[in-house]
Amino acid sequence: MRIEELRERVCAMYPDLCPLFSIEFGDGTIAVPLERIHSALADLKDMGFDRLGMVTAVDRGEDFELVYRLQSRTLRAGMFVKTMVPRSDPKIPSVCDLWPAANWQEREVYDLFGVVFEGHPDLRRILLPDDWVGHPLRKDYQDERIIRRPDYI
Amino acid sequence: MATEELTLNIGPSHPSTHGVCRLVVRLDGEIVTHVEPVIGHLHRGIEKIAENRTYLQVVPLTDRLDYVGSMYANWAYCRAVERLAGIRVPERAEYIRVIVCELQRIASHMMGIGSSAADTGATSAFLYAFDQREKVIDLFEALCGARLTYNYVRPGGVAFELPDGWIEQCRAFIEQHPSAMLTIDEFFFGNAIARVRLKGIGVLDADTAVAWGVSGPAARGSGVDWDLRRDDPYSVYPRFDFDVPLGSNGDCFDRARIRLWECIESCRIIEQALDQIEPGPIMAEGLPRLLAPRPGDAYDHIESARGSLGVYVVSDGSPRPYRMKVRSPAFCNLAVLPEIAVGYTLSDLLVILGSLDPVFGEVDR
Amino acid sequence: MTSFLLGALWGVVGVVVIAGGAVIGVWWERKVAGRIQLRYGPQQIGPAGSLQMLADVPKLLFKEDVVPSGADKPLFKYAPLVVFAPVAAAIAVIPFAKGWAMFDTAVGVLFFLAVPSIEVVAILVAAWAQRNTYSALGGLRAASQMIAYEVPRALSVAPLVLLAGSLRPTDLVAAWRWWWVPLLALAFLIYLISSIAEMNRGPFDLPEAESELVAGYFADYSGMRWAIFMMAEYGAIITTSLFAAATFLGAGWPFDGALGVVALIVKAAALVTLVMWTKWTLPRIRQDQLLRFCWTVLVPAALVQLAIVGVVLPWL
Amino acid sequence: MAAIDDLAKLLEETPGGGVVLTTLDAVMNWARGKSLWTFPMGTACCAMELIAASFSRFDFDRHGTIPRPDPRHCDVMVVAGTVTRKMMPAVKRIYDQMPEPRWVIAMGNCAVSGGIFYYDSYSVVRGVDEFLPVDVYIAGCPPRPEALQDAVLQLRKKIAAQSISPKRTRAVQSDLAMPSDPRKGDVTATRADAAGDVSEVTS
Repeated sequence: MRIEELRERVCAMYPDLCPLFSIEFGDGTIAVPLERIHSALADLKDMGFDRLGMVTAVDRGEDFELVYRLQSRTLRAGMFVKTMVPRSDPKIPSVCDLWPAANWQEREVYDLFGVVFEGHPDLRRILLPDDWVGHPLRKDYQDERIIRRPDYI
Repeated sequence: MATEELTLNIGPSHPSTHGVCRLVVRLDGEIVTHVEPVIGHLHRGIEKIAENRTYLQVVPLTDRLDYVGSMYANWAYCRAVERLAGIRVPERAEYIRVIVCELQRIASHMMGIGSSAADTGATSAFLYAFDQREKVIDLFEALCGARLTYNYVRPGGVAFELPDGWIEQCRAFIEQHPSAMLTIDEFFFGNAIARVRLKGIGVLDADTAVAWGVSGPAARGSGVDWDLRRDDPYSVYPRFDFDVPLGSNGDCFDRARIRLWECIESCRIIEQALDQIEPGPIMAEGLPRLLAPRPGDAYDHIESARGSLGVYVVSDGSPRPYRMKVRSPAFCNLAVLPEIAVGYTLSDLLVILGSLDPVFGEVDR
Repeated sequence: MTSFLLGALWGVVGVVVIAGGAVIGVWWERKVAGRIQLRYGPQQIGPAGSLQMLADVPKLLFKEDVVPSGADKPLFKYAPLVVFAPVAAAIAVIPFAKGWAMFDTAVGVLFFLAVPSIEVVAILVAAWAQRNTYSALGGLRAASQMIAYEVPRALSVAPLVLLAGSLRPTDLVAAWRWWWVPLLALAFLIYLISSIAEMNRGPFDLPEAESELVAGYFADYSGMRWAIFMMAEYGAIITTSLFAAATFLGAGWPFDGALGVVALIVKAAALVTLVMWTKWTLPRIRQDQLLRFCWTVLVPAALVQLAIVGVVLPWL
Repeated sequence: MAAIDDLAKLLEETPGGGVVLTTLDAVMNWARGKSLWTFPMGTACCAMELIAASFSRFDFDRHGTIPRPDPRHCDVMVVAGTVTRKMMPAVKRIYDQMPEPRWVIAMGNCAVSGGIFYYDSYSVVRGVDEFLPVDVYIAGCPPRPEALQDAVLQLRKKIAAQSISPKRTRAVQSDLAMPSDPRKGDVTATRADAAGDVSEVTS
């Protein structure tokens, strides 16, 4: 399915979010407000996006940008769903109930960014040891064990 | 009969965890009642390191992700960067990428089949498979000088031109490879003990596979007809004629044997690519010495030997990626292990783990 | 007194033969495995690496003797000896030539079947004494498997006893005729399979399965104590093969005297090679399948063979 | 280790025992060098080359070097690959499980120094010599199996200069100025805070 077609279908479903649907670098992206993220993802799943490709986060300073990559076998398309989570209170509903695949992915985001997924069945650190302090992929992560690379360029 | 459960810790260094995975297993007799994979023993923070490297300097890091199939991570990363920076890759480079990645698929699957064999105790079959892998590695060594970490696919093309005589060497390899595969098929998959060890073990049904995001041979063994080379075609794959082998039962036997057929299909693709390849440049022209794409984010995925390997790159306009995330298929495939291993015996558990073919460089990143 | 001294002498000879055979066996296994796996195996010491064990044995002898702190120390220390002794004892009744065995007794066949079974006790003790989950699992596997396979093993030897009309191994050799081989082919096969399972060799090496239990029942043994386990394993292969060569394959046939002993050893060596070949070719079977195979295939087949011999016997 | 220690002590105390001790040393060092069983502590990429080393093409069994999955049966631990902070206790523990005499080969840049992950990584231990006494270092990312072969030969040379008597080992090693294990004495002391020390020194 082409991206434009996808945009039409998404716009038909969410007329108010249509302006937030952007096409960049050949991929469709919809930015959803935090409070509607779970219902939007559930609707998209019903639309045919049966695979949750990945869940990740990007540290955007004041906020964390949560990025969901959806993939559909029936529509033969992929798209992003993004939402902003405030850094001061990083809480977002878990989508484990929609795709079990989110289980480990959300644990990873929790581990590396400290975003808390509410309703997650087993939210623990996954990659780092349980007693690790801090969330290393945050831009402000401090660790005296890191040796900074001298800047050559 | 009610018996006390036994908690057994497997790993992180165990002969058949294929790396540094730890499994905390609860056993009732020899039956697994609960299994929890503990990963992260090889978490090296590649995603964080990438934030302090230039776009070109990240390529060697991606080699170390999936160390059984380094070319894939190279390629997936380069595709994401090319998408972000709007680079058009010359056709010859695309062909070379397809050829090396299909060779890499063979090399990687040899490891997958071999370790499935080793898990069931057929060490010799592992050595036969590895012999084929060594032949592929010879080809790579002729190409880029490295046996394992190639750093060959670069943003904009590939690093080196094919050396003289390489195409003939490659043809010689793909000519003997299918028959070698059939020998392994007969020797290992035809064996009665291997059949009873693998058939009906670790059954993963198609719906569970999709819901858990399982991809690659692990999903195709369950009959999930999903192969990015065909369903989300990239590079020059639409020009080739090839089949996607599918399993039906979703057990260890199907998962392992599909890899074998995929190798034979890969030979077909390589043969066609070698026929079609034409002289030309191997690197995009006019590339700046220091890539600094405009702000934005791009994701691209390819079908690696383990499934759909995606790389997500965020740029803030500086010469370094603002964020790089690898959607690693092995990570998602491994997550399904607790679902499919319960109810089988301890011996089966390790076979099931092996049939998912995780590579911990990629799982932990 | 003289008989006691003679017994002691034979005991020493038996142990030396088994230990020496085990040392050669380990080298031979590495060469056989290498041959199967497209490689060479040991090469550096002696012709074709045949003296490799000259390096391995002193090294193991002088390794640190680790006793885990949680282990049951006396049991841990003496279990290897108990593993080795019955295997070495079994060689006493093997008829090396017509009418000659170290210990030619009227119940030799029973002795040969019964004495090595003591090993299972030793293995269980060793596995339990280590206080290690892997070895405990391995020990339990070993116990169930070795006890189960006693049955087809004993049944497979029964037709021989019927045909010869005696339990004395030398009588078996004397009574042997070439047509026993086709008649007892099934029994021979059952004997081989159940012996392989009995001595925990691949494809039935579940108790020490490398890919599952790391090293199974000897996981925590190091140095010489572990070497004794290995020696017992190879000793079991050798005695089993010697016994099979002597009784099923007619000992020194077609030769007599010294040449006959050579023929026996060649036959036994061929069987040892077959056992190793099996291990390095086949995948490992699972525990439940192993036991099911024993009770549903091997035992009925052995009974069928016994019945055939019983039917044929009156016409002989 | 008890038997051999007693033997060494006895020989040292006996007049003329030194001759026997020297001969015994020669025999033992030869035997130990020719029969180096490896524990394949493969953690990352180098593990592939470690596997290749014992397989058909490179066949380490030719040198009497075979991989054993059980640390109790091994003489030399080949740490092949990156060791992270989460993995470090496991590696240390497996090393502790190996019986004396034991050696360590650090295979690959990650095991030597952290390699490509030296800078900017928050979880990588910068070299296994932070917590293990390494005998031979092999550079390369990853080193070829031939390099591992060379490491085994180098280790043989090093073993040839050892003695079953601890006193003599020290004397021999200081005479020959062999690259000896730098932190053998204070393994426990370095383990906990080594990581912090190194980063302070280098940064």
